[in-house]
Amino acid sequence: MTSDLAETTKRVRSVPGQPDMWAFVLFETLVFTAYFGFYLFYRARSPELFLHAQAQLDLRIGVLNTLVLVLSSWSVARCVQSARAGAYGPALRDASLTALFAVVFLCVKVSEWVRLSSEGNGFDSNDFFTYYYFLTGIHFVHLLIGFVVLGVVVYQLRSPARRDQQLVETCATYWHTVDFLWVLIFALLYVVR
Amino acid sequence: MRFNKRLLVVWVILASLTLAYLWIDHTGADSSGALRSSALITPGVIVIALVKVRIIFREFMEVRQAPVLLCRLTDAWVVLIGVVLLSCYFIGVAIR
Amino acid sequence: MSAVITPAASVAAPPSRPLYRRIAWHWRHDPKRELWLAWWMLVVFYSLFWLMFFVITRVQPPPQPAADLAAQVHYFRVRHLGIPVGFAVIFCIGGMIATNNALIAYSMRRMSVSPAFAYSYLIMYSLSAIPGLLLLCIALIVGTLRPERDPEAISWLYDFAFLSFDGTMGVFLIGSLIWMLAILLDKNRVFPKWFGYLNLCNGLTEVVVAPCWIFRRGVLAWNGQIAWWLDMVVFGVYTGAFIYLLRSMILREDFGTGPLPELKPGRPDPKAAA
Amino acid sequence: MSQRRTDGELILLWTLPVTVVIWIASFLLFPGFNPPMSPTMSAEQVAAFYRDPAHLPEIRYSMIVFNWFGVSLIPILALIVLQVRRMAHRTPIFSYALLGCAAGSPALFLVANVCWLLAAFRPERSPELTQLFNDFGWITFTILVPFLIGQSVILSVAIYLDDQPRPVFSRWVAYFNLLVAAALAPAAFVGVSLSGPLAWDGVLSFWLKNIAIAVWIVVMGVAVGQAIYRERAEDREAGDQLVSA
Repeated sequence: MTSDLAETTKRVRSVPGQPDMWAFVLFETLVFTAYFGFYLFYRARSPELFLHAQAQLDLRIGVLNTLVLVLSSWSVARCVQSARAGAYGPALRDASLTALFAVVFLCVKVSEWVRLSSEGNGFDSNDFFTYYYFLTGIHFVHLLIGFVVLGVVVYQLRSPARRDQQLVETCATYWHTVDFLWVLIFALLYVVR
Repeated sequence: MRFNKRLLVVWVILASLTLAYLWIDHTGADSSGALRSSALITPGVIVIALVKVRIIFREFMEVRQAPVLLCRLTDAWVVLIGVVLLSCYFIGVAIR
Repeated sequence: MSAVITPAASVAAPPSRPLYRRIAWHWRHDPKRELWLAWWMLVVFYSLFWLMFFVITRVQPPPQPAADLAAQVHYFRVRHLGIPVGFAVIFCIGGMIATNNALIAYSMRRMSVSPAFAYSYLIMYSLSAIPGLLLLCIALIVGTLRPERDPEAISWLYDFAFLSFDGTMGVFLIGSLIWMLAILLDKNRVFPKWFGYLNLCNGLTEVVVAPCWIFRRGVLAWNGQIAWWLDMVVFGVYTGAFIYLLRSMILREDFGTGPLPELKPGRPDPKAAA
Repeated sequence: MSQRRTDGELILLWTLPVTVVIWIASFLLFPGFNPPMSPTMSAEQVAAFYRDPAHLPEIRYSMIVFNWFGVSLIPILALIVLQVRRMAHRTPIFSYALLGCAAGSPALFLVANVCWLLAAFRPERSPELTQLFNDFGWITFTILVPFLIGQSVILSVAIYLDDQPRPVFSRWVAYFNLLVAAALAPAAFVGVSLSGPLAWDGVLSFWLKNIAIAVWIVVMGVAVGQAIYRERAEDREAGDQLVSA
C-alpha cells in the first residue's frame, strides 16, 4: 500500500461509491429512525413493563455482537483501501474476514433468539419483545442482503477484468449502514433505561 | 501502513464506547441489581450511540474525504436522528 | 416486435392551444402516444384509487383489528352505500392495472437486461391484483350486502378483507426485487440507480407488514403506525418517484436499443430517432 | 418483419366452439342460473336450494365442468395478443397489457366456482354459512368484469392506433369492444342493491353482462379467426413469391 496521508488530502474530494447508494442510506436511516421513535415513545409511556422485560436480555451478548459487527465494518474499510491501492489479494482477504465476522454475528443473534424464546419470551409475549424481535429481525434481513452485497465485492475483486472500485465502495457503504443501524438498535434495546 | 493504523484507532474508540455501556449499565442498576428507569441514562446512551454513528460515517464510510455537501448531509442526519429520538422519548414521558 | 411504421416526416409542431387541439395532435401524430397513453392511465388510476379508498369508501386508513363484533357490524352499516359505489368504480377501472404493469414491463424491455425480467414483473403484478386488491373489495361488498347477517360471519369478512389486502406480500416483495435487479444491471440508464435501491426499501416494507397476521393491536397490527402508516409513506414516496421517472423515461425515449439519451435542458422532447 | 411461427394456431382457434358448447351446457345445467337466484332469498331458502336433492348433483356437476373449462378462453386471448403484436405499434405495451388481463377473470371466476361448490359440499351446514358462501360466489361471479372491461378497452385503443393500409382488425371491432365494455360496466355496481336491475339477478348485472360476454366471445372468435386465416394466406403468398424468385 503506497497511499499516504498527503496523497489523500490532495485527492479530489469525491463521494465514496455511487451517490445513489447514499440516497438509499439516508432514506433507510429515516425509516429506521421512525421505528426507533415509535419504540422510544411507547417505551416512555410504560417504562415498568419495558424495564422488566429488558432485564431478560444479556447486555454482554449485545456488547459482543456490537464489537463483532464493528470489526466486520473495519474489515470492509480496509478492503476498500486495499482495493483502491491495487492490493487485490489483501482486499479479498478482508472481504472474507468481513463475511466471517458477519457469520459470527448471525450465530450469536440466532442463539440469543433461541434462548429467549425457549424462556417464553416470544414475538408476541409483550410490547418490549415485539420491538426486540422486530428491530433485530429487520436488521437481520438487512444483514442477509449484506451477504449478497459482499458476494458482489468478492465477484468484482476476483477477476482483473472487473475490479470496479466504485462498485466496491458502494457495497462497503451498504455494509457500514448495516453496522451503524445495529449500533443504534443495540443502544436502544439493550442499554436505554 | 498509516491508513490501517488510523482505522485501528477508530475501531479502538468505537470498541471503548461500546464497552462504556457496560459501565453505564453497572451504575444504572440499584444495589439489588434490578434495572431502574432513568431520564439521565437514556439521553446519554442515545448521544453516545450517535457519536459512534458519526465516527462510522466520517471514518469507515470515508465521508471525511467526501464533498462538503455529503459531510453536511450526514451531520444533519445525525442531528435529525438525535432530535427525533429524544423528542419521541420525552413526549412519551410527558403525556404518560 | 410490432411492425414499426414511421410517421409522416412532415409533422408540424403541436399547436400550443387550445388544450383539446394539443391533445388531438398528440393522439394523431405523437410517436410516443402509446407510452403517454399508458402513463396518463397510470396517473388517473392512482388518483381514482386514492379517491375511492380514502374518500368515497373510507376503508383506508384501515379500522381497528381489535374492534368488537358490534363495532365491526357498525363499520359496515355506516358504509353501506360508500363501499358498493366506490368499489364499483374500482372494478370499472381495474383493468388499468394491466396498462400500468405493461408500462413498467416496457421500461424493463428498454433496459439492457433479459426480457425475463419484464415478463416476471408483468405476471407477478397481474396476479397480485386479485389477492392484493379485488378480494378486499369483494369481501367488503359482501359484508355490506346484508346488515342483518350473523355478526360472526360479518367479522370473518372484516378480517378476510383487511388481512388479504395488507397480508399479500410475496408478489410485491419479489416484484420489487425483480425491478431493482433489472435497474441495477441495466446499462441503458433507463432509471437512475437510486430508484433501484428505493425498490429495495419498498420491498422491505413488505417484510415489515408480515406481523399483521399475528398482532391485533399495537404498531405492527394491520392498522399500526409501523405496519400501515410508515409503510404507506414509503409506498407513497415510491409511487411518486416511479410515476415521475416513467415520465422522464418517455421524454427521453428514442426507440433505439442503446442507452437512453439524457434530456437536454431547454429542449424537453428530443426528436424521436424515427 | 420476420415471419412468426403460426403452427397450431388453427387448432387453438377451433377449440372455441367446443368451449362455447361446454359453457352453455354447464350454464344451463346450474340451477342457480335459470332463473338466476334471487338475492332477496332468506338464509333458509338458500340452504333449502342447496339441500334440494334434485339440485345437488346439478350444482356439483355443472360447477365441476366449469372448474375444468373455466380457463379455456385463455388460448383465444393469447391468439388475440399475437394479432395485436402484428399491429403497427411502436411498443409492445398493448400486447403486454392484454396478457396482464388474460388470467384475471378466470381466476376470479374460480373463486366464485369454489364458493358454490363449498356451499354444496355440506348442505347441512348452518344456513347462515351457506348463505355467506352463496353471496360470496354470486358477488364474485357478477363483479369479475374489471379485466374484461380492461381487455375490451385496450383492444379497441390498440385497433384504433393500428395505422396501416390493411389493419389487422377493422375499425368496427374497436367500436364493438367499446360497446361491450360499456355493457359490462353496470355489473360492477352489483353491491348497491338486492333488487332491481343492478342486483345480481337483475337485467343489467346478470342478463346484459352475460349476454355481452357471450356476444363478445362469438364476435371476437370470428374476428380473430378471419385475421388468422388472412395472415396465413399472406404468408403463403409471400412464401410462393420467395420460391418463384
